[in-house]
Amino acid sequence: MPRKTYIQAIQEALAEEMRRDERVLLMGEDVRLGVFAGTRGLHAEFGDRRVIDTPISELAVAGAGVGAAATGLRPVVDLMFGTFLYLAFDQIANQAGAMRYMFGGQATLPLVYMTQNGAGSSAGHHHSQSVHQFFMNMPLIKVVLPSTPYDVKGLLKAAIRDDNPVVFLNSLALGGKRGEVPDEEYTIPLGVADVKRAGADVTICTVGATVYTSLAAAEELAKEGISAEVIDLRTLSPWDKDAVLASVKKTGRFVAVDESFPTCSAASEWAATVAEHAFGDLKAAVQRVNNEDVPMPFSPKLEKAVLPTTEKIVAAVKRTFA
Amino acid sequence: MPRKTYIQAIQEALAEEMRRDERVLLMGEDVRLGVFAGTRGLHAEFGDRRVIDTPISELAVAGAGVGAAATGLRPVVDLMFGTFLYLAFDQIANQAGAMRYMFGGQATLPLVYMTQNGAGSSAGHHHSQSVHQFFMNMPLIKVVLPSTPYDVKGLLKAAIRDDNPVVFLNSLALGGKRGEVPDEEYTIPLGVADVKRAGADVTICTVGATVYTSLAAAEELAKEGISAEVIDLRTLSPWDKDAVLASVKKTGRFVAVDESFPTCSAASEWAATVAEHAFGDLKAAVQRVNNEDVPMPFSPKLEKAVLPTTEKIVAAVKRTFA
Amino acid sequence: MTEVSASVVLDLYQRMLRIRRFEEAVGGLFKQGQLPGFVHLYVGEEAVGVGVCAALRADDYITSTHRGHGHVIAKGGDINRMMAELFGKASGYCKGKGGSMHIADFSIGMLGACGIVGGGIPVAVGAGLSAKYRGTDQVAVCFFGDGAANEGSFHESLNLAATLTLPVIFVCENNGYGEFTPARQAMNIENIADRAAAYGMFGVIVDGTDALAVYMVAVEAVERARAGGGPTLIEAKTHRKGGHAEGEDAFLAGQKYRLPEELAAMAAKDPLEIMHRYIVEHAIASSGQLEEMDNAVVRAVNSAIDFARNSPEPDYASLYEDTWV
Amino acid sequence: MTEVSASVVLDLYQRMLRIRRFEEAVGGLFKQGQLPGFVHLYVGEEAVGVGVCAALRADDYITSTHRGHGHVIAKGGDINRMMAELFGKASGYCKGKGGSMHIADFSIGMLGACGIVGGGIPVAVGAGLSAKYRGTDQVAVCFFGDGAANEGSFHESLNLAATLTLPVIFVCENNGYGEFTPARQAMNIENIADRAAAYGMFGVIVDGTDALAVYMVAVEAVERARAGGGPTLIEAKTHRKGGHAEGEDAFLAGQKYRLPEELAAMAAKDPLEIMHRYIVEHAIASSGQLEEMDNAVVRAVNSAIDFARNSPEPDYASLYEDTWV
Ligand SMILES: Cc1ncc(C[n+]2csc(CCOP(=O)(O)OP(=O)(O)O)c2C)c(N)n1
Ligand SMILES: Cc1ncc(C[n+]2csc(CCOP(=O)(O)OP(=O)(O)O)c2C)c(N)n1
Ligand SMILES: [Mg+2]
Ligand SMILES: [Mg+2]
Repeated sequence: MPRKTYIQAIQEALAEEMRRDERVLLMGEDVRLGVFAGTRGLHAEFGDRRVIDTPISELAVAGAGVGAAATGLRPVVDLMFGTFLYLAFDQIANQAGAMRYMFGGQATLPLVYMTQNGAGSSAGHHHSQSVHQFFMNMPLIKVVLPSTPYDVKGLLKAAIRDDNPVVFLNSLALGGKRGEVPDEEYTIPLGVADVKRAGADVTICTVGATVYTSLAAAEELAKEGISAEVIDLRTLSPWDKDAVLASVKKTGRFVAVDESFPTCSAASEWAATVAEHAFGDLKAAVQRVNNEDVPMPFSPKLEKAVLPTTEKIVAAVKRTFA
Repeated sequence: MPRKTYIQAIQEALAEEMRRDERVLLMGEDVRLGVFAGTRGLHAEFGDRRVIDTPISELAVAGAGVGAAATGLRPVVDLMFGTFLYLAFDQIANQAGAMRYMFGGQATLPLVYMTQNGAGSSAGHHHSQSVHQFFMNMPLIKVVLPSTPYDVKGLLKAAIRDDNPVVFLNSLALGGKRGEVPDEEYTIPLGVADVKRAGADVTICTVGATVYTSLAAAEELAKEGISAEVIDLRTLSPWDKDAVLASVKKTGRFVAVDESFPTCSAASEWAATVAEHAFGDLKAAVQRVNNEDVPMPFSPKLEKAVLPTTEKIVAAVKRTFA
Repeated sequence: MTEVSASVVLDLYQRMLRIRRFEEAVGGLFKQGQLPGFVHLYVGEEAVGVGVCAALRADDYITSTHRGHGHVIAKGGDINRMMAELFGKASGYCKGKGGSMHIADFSIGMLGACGIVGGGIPVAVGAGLSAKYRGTDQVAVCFFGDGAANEGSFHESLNLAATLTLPVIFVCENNGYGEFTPARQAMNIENIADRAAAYGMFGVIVDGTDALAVYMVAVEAVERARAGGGPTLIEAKTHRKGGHAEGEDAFLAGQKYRLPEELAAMAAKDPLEIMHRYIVEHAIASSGQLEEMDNAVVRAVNSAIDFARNSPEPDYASLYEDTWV
Repeated sequence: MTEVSASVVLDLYQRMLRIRRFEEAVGGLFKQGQLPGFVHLYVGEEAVGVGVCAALRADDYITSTHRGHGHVIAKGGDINRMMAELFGKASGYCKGKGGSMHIADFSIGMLGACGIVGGGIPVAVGAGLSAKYRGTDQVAVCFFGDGAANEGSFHESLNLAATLTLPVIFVCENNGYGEFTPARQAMNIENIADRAAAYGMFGVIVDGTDALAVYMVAVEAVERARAGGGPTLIEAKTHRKGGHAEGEDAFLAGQKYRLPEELAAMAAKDPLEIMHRYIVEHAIASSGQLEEMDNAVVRAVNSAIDFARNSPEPDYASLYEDTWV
């Protein structure tokens, strides 16, 4: 299979879906030249009509996506960095995430908000936050955060074909990551986890860039005779509870690894769910590994110290054996 | 002790702190006449200078609070309804919640964002959401949600004197609630839970309007011989983990009750924390009671069905005895 | 004025009547405690919604506000389903899930009222973008208040529509107040239409109590939009006869915010009376005919109330419907 | 022009030089891979920040943008601590926690750069409100770009400052681009200053490559603000000599977005050269004196680099400092 980068996989997914369905269009700041390189090259193929540069107006652009989706299009709205969604929060939460229900099913909103999530560019707090937890909280929004080129392509294509609003998060740190991506058409259904490494003794549940940190931790643990299963949720809402609970049934130990602020995080949700629904299977307390609970510092040294690390994951796993 | 309403207690807290400290000012939409009645009467006493009606511009008003706080004032910014904070999310998260840390401690932001949280007016989704979980996630923002007139007065006064940004949430449903409020000066420290009912068999952890639902459930349970302890956290960030863990140590059972969407909620955080730090004390799986996982419907019948009810809490407690 | 045919004039009047009688009935029901939630009436502003919507086709789009009943009726909505929605009934437009501030009727291009001030503006821009993208000549209208014109969404949306030359008509219903705050205090300018210049867009002021004037201004804006000429900002100077929301007097507990001279001035400019006078003076219809029309409207409203009252509550099963497709 | 004293003129030139040499050094360091994160240089725009800040007092406030180094220097900041911050060192302005896009120096009223476009605008409004409330005659300036002028925060902030008659000066640095998007494509108007009319505020356009012109316009706006006359929107027409961010060429991989004639036009309007010519022509200083000044600035910048390089990394203990008071 050909090896491609995460960004290339995004480009392919967008191009294929735009070719496939005339209703798919792309809008956002600098999508033509591609400040977020995932949109690069599309303007050359699809032109001004379908690849629309907008002013720097996140709220209106996000809301325009709602209006376009509600009237027959399938917009992909690029919002560049996760934190910029804060400016669009109202339109995403109160319109995209609510219209269908509020209007008694009249609205159908096939709409993708695409942005980059997490840290990785050492650019300080405003460009280094994870936002998935906010959108996981909203009932009618799907949330996706893939970790591999293969996954990002298949999931993005599925997200564009989905008839619900999707917040599609690309991991900022993984843009250059390479992996096998077939040239043949494929999609990956939203809501299905992927076991990235099978194991028997402990379940590590994670998503995005920390999939790799978790795999590295599993490697370390293997040296000490601990067999860790690493589950990559891939989709955060809806999330694959069954896969996680089945794994915990097998391992009896659970560690949630999540690059974000700790409180009310995805890790909180996973840990609470396991504690609620797999209590009888647990041999030890659930554990969480999140960012340290501070804004993201600029200094690369401190940034690294804030993020989940292999060591922190190994230590959390060991706590389940204490 | 004189009995006053929750709203009156807010009025008193604001008036007393404005009298006490010239740097305290109030700004927001219609704070003079008081669309949110908690600000009513202040304009008559403090005038245009200190009670400032603003245009409907949540983002700028929230950001102006930051600038005012950073330069020596202690603003109270009224944002009326919780969801309106979505429009101000960027200034609250990226400025108020980050400046001090990002700037290496140069900024001190004594700043209160006051708004109403939760459902209770049967006004449909846009006026019926809980937002505390979003701000709990942000490292440097304090979050308060009192349930009684006594608590709201003491906590609001403490919040205004606090040198950190505080999202102060009033429970929309409790505005008319009466309770004893002394005429003498008092404050309640942020971060300290209050046991609203002592019990031995199960810990119910909650906040805001569901304190009453939980107390009613405890009453029901008592009839069946189950002694429930109801902890009112009062402050959500920082939250009183010690009080909760101590209670669970005693009871061995834990139910989190939280009026909000379930996923990545405050209840998720509490349940995960208990499962992580009090695993050895637990006799049964932790349980959560949240809103049903849908936007808030308008119909009073459906609204009631979405919210946590006494029956749901009783059922959750019973699951810990199953 | 001579360009407007008698049938259009009568149509305008009838739509305004439907709004007026509907809203009066709603006000009464609210007072009796029969309606849950908040209710914001359109009484006094009928000429705006009606004048604009009369210039639209059935397949054109509108987005609305918290004060949206009038827009639904102006666009041709069903008052039975709307009344049922206000009662929170299963037969309502949104199955009782939306309520007064969240009514929508996608079948007539009414893309929703909105409880968030300014929230509907970007949505209309998206509908306009969609029309242009699909190569139809549909237009999108968004209604919003003077207060909403101070929200960031207003600014971003108008600029976005202008730069993309979208067929969107921004209709600012300047009733002089955002809740209890006078517009003159919330902005340092007299005319919101002047903000059009900040976006390189056409801007026009119209007397929002004169349905014919509004209609003619709207026709022009719609023609331009359909022809690819881009957006227009229409500022309709109007007033609300009642309070910001029903139950306001009790809520304000004696606090006043409107000047007596203002109330008198607006009493003299009732959009229905203006239109009534025009129709009779131009012999388009007689007073008696208009009264008959009025009676028919009242009957329809009453039967909408009956429909709503007799409709079932939504059942619990519906709670988890209308979620993910 | 005759009103401006020789010492002010030389001060303007020196501040611009400090920015230019600082930024050139930063660009070089970035190219060598010595600086983490994103870096946006102010080269070409020096006259704006300097012209405005020269009109301010030490106790006046400014808020800034992602392109903020120039504002810090213009306001009188310490280039050692700024350079150290760019290196992420403990001796930096923000102890290495802020970086290029989050530099602040509260001791000189510099309330912070900001990674969020438009994010600093409301903060300046709050600082202006605070000054007025406290009864000082301080003013607050916010710098922002042409791109930021399309954000909701711009609209809401200008309107808020206008309605409250606050001592705020809004300085739009119109360099013609928001990242790679031309301003002419992101808005349908030629002059952003025209937006002042939408808020009932003074608006003025100035040649942003001419520090003296900027200074004089700023003096007037500051005087008005101090005297209680309210806010002003200044649009400074300028250009950036480099890319949006350092490393842009590699990033764009051959994609171009600027017209050659544009690049030529801007080369002809270097703010330092303009000022240099003015100084020499008016015999305020000789070329040789200016060169000496330049050399001194270069030495200071070099020593700032040394300072930064020799400073320690922040230690891990600092991670949990500067949180709650
Ligand atoms: C974002 C937001 N802020 C505040 C409110 C509260 N609110 C409801 S209606 C209203 C006034 C709106 O004024 P205007 O836009 O002039 O509309 P009008 O009520 O006069 O029709 C306000 C402030 C809201 N619903 N949404
Ligand atoms: C809210 C937000 N949206 C988008 C960005 C990405 N971004 C960074 S700088 C920039 C361009 C800003 O243009 P302008 O305001 O003209 O400032 P300039 O860079 O030209 O100085 C953009 C879009 C951002 N940082 N914040
Ligand atoms: Mg109004
Ligand atoms: Mg620019």
